[in-house]
Amino acid sequence: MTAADLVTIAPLAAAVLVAIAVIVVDLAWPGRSEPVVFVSLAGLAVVAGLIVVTGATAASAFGGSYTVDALTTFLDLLFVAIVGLTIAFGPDYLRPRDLPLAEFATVLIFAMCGAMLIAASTDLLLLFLGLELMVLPGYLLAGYHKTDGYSTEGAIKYFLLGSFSSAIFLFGLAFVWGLTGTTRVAGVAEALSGIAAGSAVLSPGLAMGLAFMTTGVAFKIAAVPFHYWTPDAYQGSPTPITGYLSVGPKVGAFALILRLFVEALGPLREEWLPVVVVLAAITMTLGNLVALTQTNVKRMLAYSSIAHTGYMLVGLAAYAAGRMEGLEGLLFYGAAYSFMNLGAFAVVAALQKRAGVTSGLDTFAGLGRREPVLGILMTLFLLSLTGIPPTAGFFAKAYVILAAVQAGGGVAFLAVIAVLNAAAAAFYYLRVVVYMFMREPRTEAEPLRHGRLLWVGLAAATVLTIVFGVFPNALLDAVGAAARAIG
Amino acid sequence: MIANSLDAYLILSGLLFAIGTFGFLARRNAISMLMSIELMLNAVNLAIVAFGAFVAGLAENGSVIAIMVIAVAAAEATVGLAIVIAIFRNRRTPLVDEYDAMRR
Amino acid sequence: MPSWIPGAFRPLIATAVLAGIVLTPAILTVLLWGGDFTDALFLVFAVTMLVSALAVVTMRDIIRCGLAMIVCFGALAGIYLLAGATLVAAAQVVVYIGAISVLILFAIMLTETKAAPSRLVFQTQAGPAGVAAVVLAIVIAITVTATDWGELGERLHTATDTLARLLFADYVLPFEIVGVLLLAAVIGGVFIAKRERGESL
Amino acid sequence: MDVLVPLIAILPLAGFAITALVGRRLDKEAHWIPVGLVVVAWAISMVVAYLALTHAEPFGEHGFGVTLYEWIPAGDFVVEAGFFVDTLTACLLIVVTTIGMLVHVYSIGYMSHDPGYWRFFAYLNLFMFSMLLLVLADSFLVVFVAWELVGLSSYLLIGFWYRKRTAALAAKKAFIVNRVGDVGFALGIMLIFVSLGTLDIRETIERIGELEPLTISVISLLIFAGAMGKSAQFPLHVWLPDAMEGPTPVSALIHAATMVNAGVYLVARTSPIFAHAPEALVVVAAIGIFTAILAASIALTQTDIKRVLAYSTLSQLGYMFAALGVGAFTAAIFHLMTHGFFKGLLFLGSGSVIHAVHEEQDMRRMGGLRRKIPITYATMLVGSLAIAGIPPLAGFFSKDEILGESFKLGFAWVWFIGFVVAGLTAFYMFRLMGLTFWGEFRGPREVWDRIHESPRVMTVPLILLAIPSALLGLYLGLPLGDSTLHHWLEPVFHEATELLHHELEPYALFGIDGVLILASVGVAAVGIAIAWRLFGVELPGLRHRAPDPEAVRTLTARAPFLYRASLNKWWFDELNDLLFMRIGGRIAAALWWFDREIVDGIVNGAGAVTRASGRGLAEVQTGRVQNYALGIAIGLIVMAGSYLWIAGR
Amino acid sequence: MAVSSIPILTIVTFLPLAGAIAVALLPRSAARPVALAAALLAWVASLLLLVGFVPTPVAHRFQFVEVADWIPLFGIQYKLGVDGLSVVLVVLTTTLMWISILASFRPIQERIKEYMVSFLILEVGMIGVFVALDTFLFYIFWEVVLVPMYLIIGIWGGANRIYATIKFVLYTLVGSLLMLVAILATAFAFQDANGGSWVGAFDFEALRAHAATTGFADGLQLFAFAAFFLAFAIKVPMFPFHTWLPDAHVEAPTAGSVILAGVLLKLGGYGFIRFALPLFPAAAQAYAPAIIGLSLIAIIYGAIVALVQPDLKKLVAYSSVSHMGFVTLGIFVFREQGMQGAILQMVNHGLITGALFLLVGVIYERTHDRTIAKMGGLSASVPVYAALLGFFVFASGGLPGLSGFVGEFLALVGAFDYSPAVGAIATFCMILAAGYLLWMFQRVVFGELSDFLKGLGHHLTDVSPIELLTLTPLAALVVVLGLFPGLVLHLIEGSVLGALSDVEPVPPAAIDPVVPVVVGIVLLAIVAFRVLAIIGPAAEPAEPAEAA
Repeated sequence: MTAADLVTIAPLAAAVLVAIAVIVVDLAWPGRSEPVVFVSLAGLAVVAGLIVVTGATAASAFGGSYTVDALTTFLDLLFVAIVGLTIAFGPDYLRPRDLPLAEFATVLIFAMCGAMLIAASTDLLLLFLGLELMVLPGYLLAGYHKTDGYSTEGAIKYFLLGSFSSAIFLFGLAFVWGLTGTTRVAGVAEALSGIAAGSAVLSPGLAMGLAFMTTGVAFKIAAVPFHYWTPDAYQGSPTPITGYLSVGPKVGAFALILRLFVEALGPLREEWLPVVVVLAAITMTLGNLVALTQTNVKRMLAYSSIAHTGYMLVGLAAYAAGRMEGLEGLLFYGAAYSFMNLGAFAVVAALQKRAGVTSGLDTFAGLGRREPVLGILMTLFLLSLTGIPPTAGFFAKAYVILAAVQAGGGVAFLAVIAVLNAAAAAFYYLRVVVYMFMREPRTEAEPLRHGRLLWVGLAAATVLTIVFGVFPNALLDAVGAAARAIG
Repeated sequence: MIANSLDAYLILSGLLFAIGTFGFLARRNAISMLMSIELMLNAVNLAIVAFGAFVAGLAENGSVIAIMVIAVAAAEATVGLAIVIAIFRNRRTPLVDEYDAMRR
Repeated sequence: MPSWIPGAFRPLIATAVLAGIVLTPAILTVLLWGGDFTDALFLVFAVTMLVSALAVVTMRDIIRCGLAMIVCFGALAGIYLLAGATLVAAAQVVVYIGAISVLILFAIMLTETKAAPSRLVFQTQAGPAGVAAVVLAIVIAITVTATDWGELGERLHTATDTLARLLFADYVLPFEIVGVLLLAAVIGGVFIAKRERGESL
Repeated sequence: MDVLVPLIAILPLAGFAITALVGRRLDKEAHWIPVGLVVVAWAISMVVAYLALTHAEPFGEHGFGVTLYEWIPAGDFVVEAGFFVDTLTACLLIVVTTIGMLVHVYSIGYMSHDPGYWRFFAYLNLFMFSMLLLVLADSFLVVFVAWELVGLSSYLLIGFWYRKRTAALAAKKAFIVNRVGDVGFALGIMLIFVSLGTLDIRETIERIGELEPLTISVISLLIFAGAMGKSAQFPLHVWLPDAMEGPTPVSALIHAATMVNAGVYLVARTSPIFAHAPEALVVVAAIGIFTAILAASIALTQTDIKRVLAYSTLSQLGYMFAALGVGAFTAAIFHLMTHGFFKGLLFLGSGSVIHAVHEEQDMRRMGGLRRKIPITYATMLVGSLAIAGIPPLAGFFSKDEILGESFKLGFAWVWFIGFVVAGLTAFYMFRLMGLTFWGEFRGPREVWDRIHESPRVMTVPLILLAIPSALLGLYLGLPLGDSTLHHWLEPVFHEATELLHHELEPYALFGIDGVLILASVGVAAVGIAIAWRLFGVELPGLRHRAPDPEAVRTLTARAPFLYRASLNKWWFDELNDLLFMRIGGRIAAALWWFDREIVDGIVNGAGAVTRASGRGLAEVQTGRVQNYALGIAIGLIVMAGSYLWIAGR
Repeated sequence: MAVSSIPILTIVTFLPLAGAIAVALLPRSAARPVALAAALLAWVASLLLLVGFVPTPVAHRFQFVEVADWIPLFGIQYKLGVDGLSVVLVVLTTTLMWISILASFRPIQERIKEYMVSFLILEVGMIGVFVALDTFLFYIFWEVVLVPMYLIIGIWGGANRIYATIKFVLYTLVGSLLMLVAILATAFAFQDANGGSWVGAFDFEALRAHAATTGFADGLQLFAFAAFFLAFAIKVPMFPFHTWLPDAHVEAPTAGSVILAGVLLKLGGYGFIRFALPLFPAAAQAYAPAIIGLSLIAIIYGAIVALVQPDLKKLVAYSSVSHMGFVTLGIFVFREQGMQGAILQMVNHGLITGALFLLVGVIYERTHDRTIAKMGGLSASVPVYAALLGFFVFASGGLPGLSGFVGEFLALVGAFDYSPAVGAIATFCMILAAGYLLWMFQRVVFGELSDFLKGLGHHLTDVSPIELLTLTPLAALVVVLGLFPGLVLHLIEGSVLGALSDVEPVPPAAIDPVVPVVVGIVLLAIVAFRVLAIIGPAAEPAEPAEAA
């Protein structure tokens, strides 16, 4: 370990320290949320600053197993933003339910460390460890409302299936490692390039390893048919955490895909392309179709997040078919999706501030009249999720579709499936709007007072959702650079 | 001979993995399922050690990775058992197939 | 086990049968195919491991399952030794048998209810599950045998000092990460598992 | 002249606009502006007509045109709104403005008690504008505009008493049936444009010879289709009798004297086109003469006084088309003019009668009115004699010219049918006279006591119309065979007549022509005589004769089918009802069902299938972890299989 | 002139947005006047545009062009510009907009702020569609239209509004999203052909130049045109994509219907002329016979179905299907007259149908009913209303002298030139139009006052001054454009030439579309007739026999 190595991993190290600091602060002032919020958010700001500083120069540390490049920087910032927003949305939901904020923030930041590690890893072992560090806190967060049957039920489903898939993933990883003889991403790619060049064949062992890894990763991103955990875990989890789960681990898993499939297994993309195409098609379709029938908004958003996985996979497929735009679109989609989906869940969480309020569609009846601002913001997020301009969601969708069209062939067909799905999706997103604006409220409950932090977070999500839709240039540059770093 | 062939180790690993899978799919008790997962992780470890033993240049790496996997398994077990205990408090049963309040 | 056998003999008979199952392949290999002692030992460990693994997933009494798992892990440690991974074998014994298994046994005790053992061991889908597992095993086996593993070196013994150097040089980052992972698991796990005030277990 | 000619049309338009906007406030004084403007327009058109007929500058031989502005400039489709006056136009102007003016005046009295007084005059002015635009327009498309506008005014006026359901229905029927013809006309216009690239009437006529004969025939028939609608020729004749639901002045002006002549005018105007397509002309003749006899046969038995006149109008229009069809264009226009006056007279007279007997139109409840309303009686007698073709009244000259020319131009069948119709005409007109004016009053006593002659504002127009009805033939139709009207219209019809190779035999009063005259006068006399025999007569100088209902009954019993057919108007209304209301309505309802259940059903079905499949797929989510895990395991196996397959490729 | 030196198009487009923001921020009581002021300002600005516009009979010449880089990475620009077609439609939009807002003053009492904001945003989208010269920008405006309309129908609509509005949105979205794919595919094809440079890939003028010179590949053209077609055909709407329209119209509030019919349906026609034809001429030519066939069906079918509608709004809605059939027919015969007629018909339909919806709204305001059967005798009690209704009914029926006629006739001339049979079938609609309109008019206006209306007593008042203020400008325009269609025709000459410059006026295809259409209609009628006979009696009793 050298000093340069330490500098390179400074953001990650800082994040770990922030996590520890939060728990320490909680020990110092037990049960107080303000210090926790302050330390965690300030810490995250520091982490973000460090990310920007270290990201200025591409670097590689720990013998090439840890890399800082444009992709790392982009993803790290995204993770910090996701976690920051989640922490902002947390207190309003947790406090009425007597749930502590400290453990929430700590565990969340640990999960962020995992995601950041994935983004920076160029080593199979580190990738696996990063994945575990990201998902294990996820299981805990899902069960965070430990006295609630739904929360724990979701958590145990998530945990059991997640561990199952981790084992599967690891089994595949072992085979690939055994066959390529190295854990370094670059080394794996080099070893496999012979197969891509046609000078060697894809051995059955490698194929099986690929299959196991694909399955494991598909599970993490909630691709059909490995998506079963998603609705139950999302519905059960405390709502701000659902918001986090729907974006954090998903984007993290996509980061894993970028490092693993795009970089390490990039030479084999001809082989995994057809699989991704099929996965994308059925993921989009099933997610949307089942979402149509949901009456619980959280569950509906869970299925919709499955569908969004499908759209992102379209970008991946386009990349595999030879278009860099696919990768850029995937990254753009990830960023846009993060903010709009977090925003949508934040509104759901805000409504559930009063303990006992369900996330059923009825909760939204007349919201546009009771709390117009929340109603309008929710409409904006839902429109963005639908893909209506001028929102980030629209541009993201257009981006992956453009890439798919460019890729041609079967991938272009995915573009058509994607837009038909988007049209179907409009039905269930707009149904929420129907409830908010076109139905009368069921109860004449007093409007809730929401915390300032929630408003700040919502404002941030809103601004980003709009800005990425109207002036996406900065984000475009960022995803372009990030994609070039690995493409 | 047998003990000297990579195939034997890997097949053994595969069998263990399959047994773990079966247990995971078939058992009702959450802890049984957890144990099945441990079996699967051990199967992976077996494969890793086998590769380390037989593929030139991987020996030490294999061992290190295997140890890491053991540590991960420990962490997983911690988390898993914590969740099992939490849900047991809520539901008073360790039988996972009765946790179906959320569906469709 | 048939009911006409007197209770006292039962453990004896079971042990004998198990020993037969475990030892027969080893003996047969040595005698018929000219295997050496390592082969025999490997087979003994392997069969023990598989049988106990099967026991883990099939036995009714979950405490026995846990004990079978300890046996299984022990056999596996033996295989690791045969494969020359001494340190892994040690870790297997310490971490798994020493820590995880005990943890699991504790959990079993905590969650055991009177009603549980009398109920069905298996899901209704045990049949399909078995088929899936068998297919999976077959697929893996066929794949493994069909794969050309390239230039295979001699079976090597891992030098522990090299390993230690690796662990603290090349693998320092993973090592640290594992530490963070365990820390996170513990912090979260404690929170989730700990009792709320006024709540019975 | 550039100002005067447009002014003829624009004055009534101004009258319409002003009355429509402020008429309500003027109440009973509302007539001054519209009537005044129409009188001015009449005066101007008289001047214009005089100048045009005397070929004075700027009219000359071939007329004078004035362009207002470019109406539709769509690439090479350019339509200019312009007016054109030649001798044919002049003839029409005389008829339209004169009768129009008289009807306006008459209406002051006739409508005086109606709450919609101002509205009526507004509509009348709108009609005058439309009709004058129609005869003055120099482009087919502008003619079409006017064509539809007269349809609109006719719609408004028929439906004037909108509270009456029958009136509203009749108005609608008139408009829609007219539209059927209009479609033909519109298609004709399109065909003209597509083939010639112009819609100017004169240019079209000049260049029509460039086209294929077939195209010309099609154009001719399409134009004739339009004419059939407006002039109510079979089978589009059904609207005209119903149109009698409108106020009587309207019937006189629109449905007797002017609008229904528009078709005749149009065919005459485009006579060179028809002359290039003789086959089309035969169709015109056939339909015309068939309508003539069909309508006459119906008129025999109708009891509503206005309906008799309406069918009579149909019949006379049929004559005109027959004349056009055989190539006797001048004769057609001649009859148009004379018919305009005497039929206008008859309608206004019938209006006076109806007014007198308190809005009763059924002749079975009239009789003996001669004594109560002498001026009306006298003028109507003139009209009846004129239409029956008794010399030297106007109708004699024009009808005789039609019949004579048909025969001489080789259309003996036309002549023969026309000859029969002449007899029928005389019969039903004197049936009408007998039932109305002679014999005993058959209505309620109290009505009889209060019957009195109409006010001067109504009787004066009657008298003024009676004069041309009696004398116009003498003025225009003499000398026989080389009449004034021939000289007037010679420049217009010269080309068509030349084309049809009609070397007119010299007129032979003491030859064939004289025989034909005798024949037609004879048949008219027979018709009148039979009418007198059956329905009575009370004329000075003749033996008074009482009606003979018994004879009527015997006669009708002898030919029950014919009688019923006539009485039921050959069941055309029933046929239309069946075709368009029952079957058409069913088809429309069926299509709507198709739209809701099939077209929209597919849309909703797609939605329903989508949601149902979503619901089905949601069933996979059982809530049980092991099921999920099994799914994942199966997915894993499939995944491994596909990768192995990919690897093995 | 000063008009050309300021970014007038941006001002026209975004003035309503400023208005929307102002309405949102100001108190509720200010919503009506501020919204009206914003709409009027936009209207005035658009009139300035009209004044400053120099009509030139030259193809593809845009004026007031504003260009700014927007997303340079893909060559996406903020590019606005107008030709005659755009100007006409922009002015139509702004005119109908203030009329609609004025017409909403009284009927809309609930959530007036949201309502006005929705309307003003709707206006932004609609104007934007007409002035965007960048395909991406065009698409964005296209979608922006969707949401406010969704809310307008869904919040302020009738009883079944949610079904209607969701149907509207989903239907439209299916088409437009496929269009997005086509836009992207086209851009990519352009980029590919230009050595990988995105510059101009979304620029309409660059794309058109490319289409005119090199041309897009046939396969792409066929796909992209089909996608554009679907989007536009749904908007127009063409048979068989029309079923959202009656529902949307029936449920929408009056002003919503006005805008829906007046402007939204025109987006489709505009799209065909502006984008589909110039960019994919070969495909347009290949598909033209089929589209002409569908147009014919729409014309006849819409009219026949309108005959039996029991609801005033539905009747007008189906008449829209029929009338818009003339638009597509006129466009796809590729004749100058046809195209000009189509454009004119769009304008006229906007004015006339807009007015008809306003009139239906007037009566609905008083009776809360639109069932034709319950009406009757309005002429006696509300004469001004009856007169206005009559005026617009005849205008809608294509009475010459009023604006409806010229457009329809020009479209028919184009169709006739293409194939006389096509022209004849389309012309036949004149009869049907007279049929359904007059039948409705007779039942509503003539006769004795119906019992239902009698029951309303003094609530049945004649048109109010505000209502008169909304209707008279439309009536005036209908008369003026009927007498002087040249006003519009001169403006659009260049656009028409532009749209037709790359397609050849082909003679009818080997299979005359008339044959399948006629056969289709007949078969369909027979089948439907049969099915109906089996499943039960006719849904609607036909009109009782005519006067004896």
